[in-house]
Amino acid sequence: MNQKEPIIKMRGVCFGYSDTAPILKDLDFDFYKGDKIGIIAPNGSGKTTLFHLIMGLIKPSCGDIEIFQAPMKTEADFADIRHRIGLLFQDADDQLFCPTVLEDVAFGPLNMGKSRKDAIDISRRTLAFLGLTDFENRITFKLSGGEKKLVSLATILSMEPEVLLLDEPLMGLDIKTRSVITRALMEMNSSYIIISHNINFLESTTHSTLTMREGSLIADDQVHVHVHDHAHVHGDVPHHH
Amino acid sequence: MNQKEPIIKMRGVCFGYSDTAPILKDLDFDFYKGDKIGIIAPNGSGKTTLFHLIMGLIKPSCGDIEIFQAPMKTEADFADIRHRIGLLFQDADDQLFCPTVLEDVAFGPLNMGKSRKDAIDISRRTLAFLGLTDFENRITFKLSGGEKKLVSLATILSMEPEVLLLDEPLMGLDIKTRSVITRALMEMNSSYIIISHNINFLESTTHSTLTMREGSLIADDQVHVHVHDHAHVHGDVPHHH
Amino acid sequence: MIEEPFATGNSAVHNIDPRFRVIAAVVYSFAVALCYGFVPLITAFAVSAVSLLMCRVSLKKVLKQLALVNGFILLFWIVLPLTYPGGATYPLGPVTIHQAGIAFAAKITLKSNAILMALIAFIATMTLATLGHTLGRLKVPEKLVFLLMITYRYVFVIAQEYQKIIKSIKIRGFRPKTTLHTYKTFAYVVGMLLIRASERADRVYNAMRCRGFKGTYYSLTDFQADAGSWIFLIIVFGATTAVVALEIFLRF
Amino acid sequence: MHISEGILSGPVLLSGAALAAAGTAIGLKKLDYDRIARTGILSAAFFVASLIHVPVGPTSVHLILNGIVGILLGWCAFPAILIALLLQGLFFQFGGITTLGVNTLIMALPAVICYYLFAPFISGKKTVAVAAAFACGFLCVLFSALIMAAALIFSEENFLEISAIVIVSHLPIMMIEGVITAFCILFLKKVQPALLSQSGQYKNGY
Repeated sequence: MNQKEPIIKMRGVCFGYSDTAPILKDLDFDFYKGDKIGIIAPNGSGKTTLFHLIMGLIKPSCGDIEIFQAPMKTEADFADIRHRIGLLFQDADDQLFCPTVLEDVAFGPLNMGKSRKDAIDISRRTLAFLGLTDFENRITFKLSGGEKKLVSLATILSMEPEVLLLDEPLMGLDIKTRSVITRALMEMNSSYIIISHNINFLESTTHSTLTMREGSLIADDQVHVHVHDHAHVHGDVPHHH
Repeated sequence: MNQKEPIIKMRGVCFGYSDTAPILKDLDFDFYKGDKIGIIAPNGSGKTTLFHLIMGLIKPSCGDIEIFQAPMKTEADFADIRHRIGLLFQDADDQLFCPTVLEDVAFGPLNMGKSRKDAIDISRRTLAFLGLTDFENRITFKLSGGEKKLVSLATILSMEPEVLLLDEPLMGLDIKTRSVITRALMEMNSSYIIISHNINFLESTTHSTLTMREGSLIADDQVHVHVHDHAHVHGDVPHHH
Repeated sequence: MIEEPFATGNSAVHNIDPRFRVIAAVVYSFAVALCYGFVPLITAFAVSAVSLLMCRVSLKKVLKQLALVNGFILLFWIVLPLTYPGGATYPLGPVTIHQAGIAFAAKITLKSNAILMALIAFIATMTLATLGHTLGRLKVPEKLVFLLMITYRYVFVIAQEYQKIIKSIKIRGFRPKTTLHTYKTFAYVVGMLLIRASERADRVYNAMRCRGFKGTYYSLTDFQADAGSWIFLIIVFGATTAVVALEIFLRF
Repeated sequence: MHISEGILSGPVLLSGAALAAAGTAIGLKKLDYDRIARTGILSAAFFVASLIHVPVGPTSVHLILNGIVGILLGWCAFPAILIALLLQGLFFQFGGITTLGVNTLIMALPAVICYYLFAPFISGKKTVAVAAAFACGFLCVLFSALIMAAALIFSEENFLEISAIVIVSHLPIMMIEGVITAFCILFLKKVQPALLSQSGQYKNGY
């Protein structure tokens, strides 16, 4: 594969439920192998929509999407590439639909045609990588919020995707789970796009940050030169300014 | 009523789902009429739990709660005072359940025994106060995030509560909605407690700030001398550090 | 609000192969359901009670559940003695009590509780996830098993959403009464739950598609029957045969 | 609403099981794989909603909602209700091994009948839809009570009085179910009409 060709290429992509207020408008985007990109933008600006377009869960009202150098037009086009891109949903309860953890993590590999044994092996390895050894027989709904998030991530990683799309991966999590996710991302050396409001997290995991304005992605190099200088008693408390 | 008596008084209150890791422990708290208090503390430290205890949505495992000078023991005790305290949930989706905005806003007044006409009148006034004139026949479920938040606030304000409990009222909102909420709080001159991570917001709306440590509320005067000095392009984007 | 109070435990019964437990429960329950004699029903009641004791579950919870379930049976105790003719009669004020009616109500009570205790002992001692896997292994249609698994998985998520809506109507001063306003409010709560469920269904379906769902649901759980499981099955079948024999030869 | 274990006769239990199996088979046939998640999650919502207790004078009753189940799921009401009863049996030990078939029939057959009778009117004008929804909720419970009564009488002729009590005691429930179904359908029509239009015969896609 030509390393210089983007693996995700979007040209003039629009999306909206009504013509008067499109969510995405004339969006261009190139994503190359090895890229680690953060997106920081207000709620409702179309970040999640962007991920769903890449996965083919919704179809653009105009524009072209090319993924792994193949034009994506039909459901069948997307079905062919979906297992190569891992989307982590905002709500882990949407992602974990099996009653037990092992079945959930093995679901992707089994759908990809792996044998039962291989699927179970890779699932166990993935769970171990995320510090979830012994979780395989746990009942999904009884997990804590943080555990659910990690298992969701395991269901994606077990498919060994080439690109990860992470939608607010740290939201609502405790510090321990946050650090497991951050560490996992740093160790894997994968290509990914992360939607987050957490600047520190994006700084430590991504190379560049984009923002969204008027339905388009715009580069935002300034975010990393961000002067950060304030002192107060809440060093350990996340806060906005 | 004696102005010197607290309207919310908590003594030695504990709460937890398990004995080993209590969420609140031996918490004392006095809230007087006219107080405007901010609470800033990490996720999972028990702020929302505190609000739910005051509303009687959960019951303390030990300690005493007195509200409006009456001891709160049973569900019936709390049911009697609930309409005098307005709790704004973190997630507006949890607060709204009627098909149209007007029905949702009028629900509280109707439960308080107001006539249909009076309930509708007060609901319209409340909507107008929040800049939501013309919203009354909108389908609640289809509103944007910011609009839902404002309507949630309207469903509380229409009951004309004596105290407001606001749980992360600005989280995830766009600038316009933020400023409507900030303005409303400043104009109303009500008593309230606000949970927020947003220091600027607490500075402009509250008189004092508390934090939570080891399951207890502690005063925190230093937070307002907080040095705040950073510049970047994301002035309009909510973010954590 | 929803829990499986007896599902976890470490008794001899909990460790028996779930397939054997399901088969035993079905065969035994139907056999008891077809009995009408006092002797077989008392025997069955005893067998079920002993099985239940062997599960070492909280007897307080069991009795509470049985008390709730026997509510419908109470109706038979009130009506049958007055309307079921036969045997001796005892005048009671303006009405007559029939002995046969009392006997019949007693038999229904024995039978009902025997079957319920067997259900608790053999099936309520596994989670619904295990039951789903078991039914899959027992050749229940795959679609039905998949449906059971999804329903079970999301009952808890939706129950949480329900609790949140209930909190919201509580804090706005709602108190249920026999009024149209109350019924309308509950109808809206139901409507909201359905809409949220529908939205969630869309998201879950998307998540399934993202993981390459092609219409197959895989179950990875294997069961192994050890000697204990076989002994259990033999004992239950033996007890069933005994109950049926008593019904045939000793019915009165 | 369901009949406890230990009351019905063998022939009634077996016929109930056979009819419920047939209904479930039809329902499963109409349920394609893409729709299982949706049907399961809606069943879960119905299950939770049926735990709601509404006051009736000094006492309270829990909701049944098989009218709305019918409108939303059509024939899939059979597998959905079968599973709901299994869940009930395990969560609350209401029983349901030998009576599972009969109880599924009691709840699901009226749901399917009401689907055919009323679903066409639900998508119509508001007044028509409200009237149809009320009738749907009301009649669905009436039909259920009638099947329940029939199951009792076929088991033992001396259950006549009890059957009469069963039907009469469900009269207030019929009213409540009618009212709640009407308001609920009105709610769905306003907020998410798509949920009602895709009922019964499942189409592909969402």
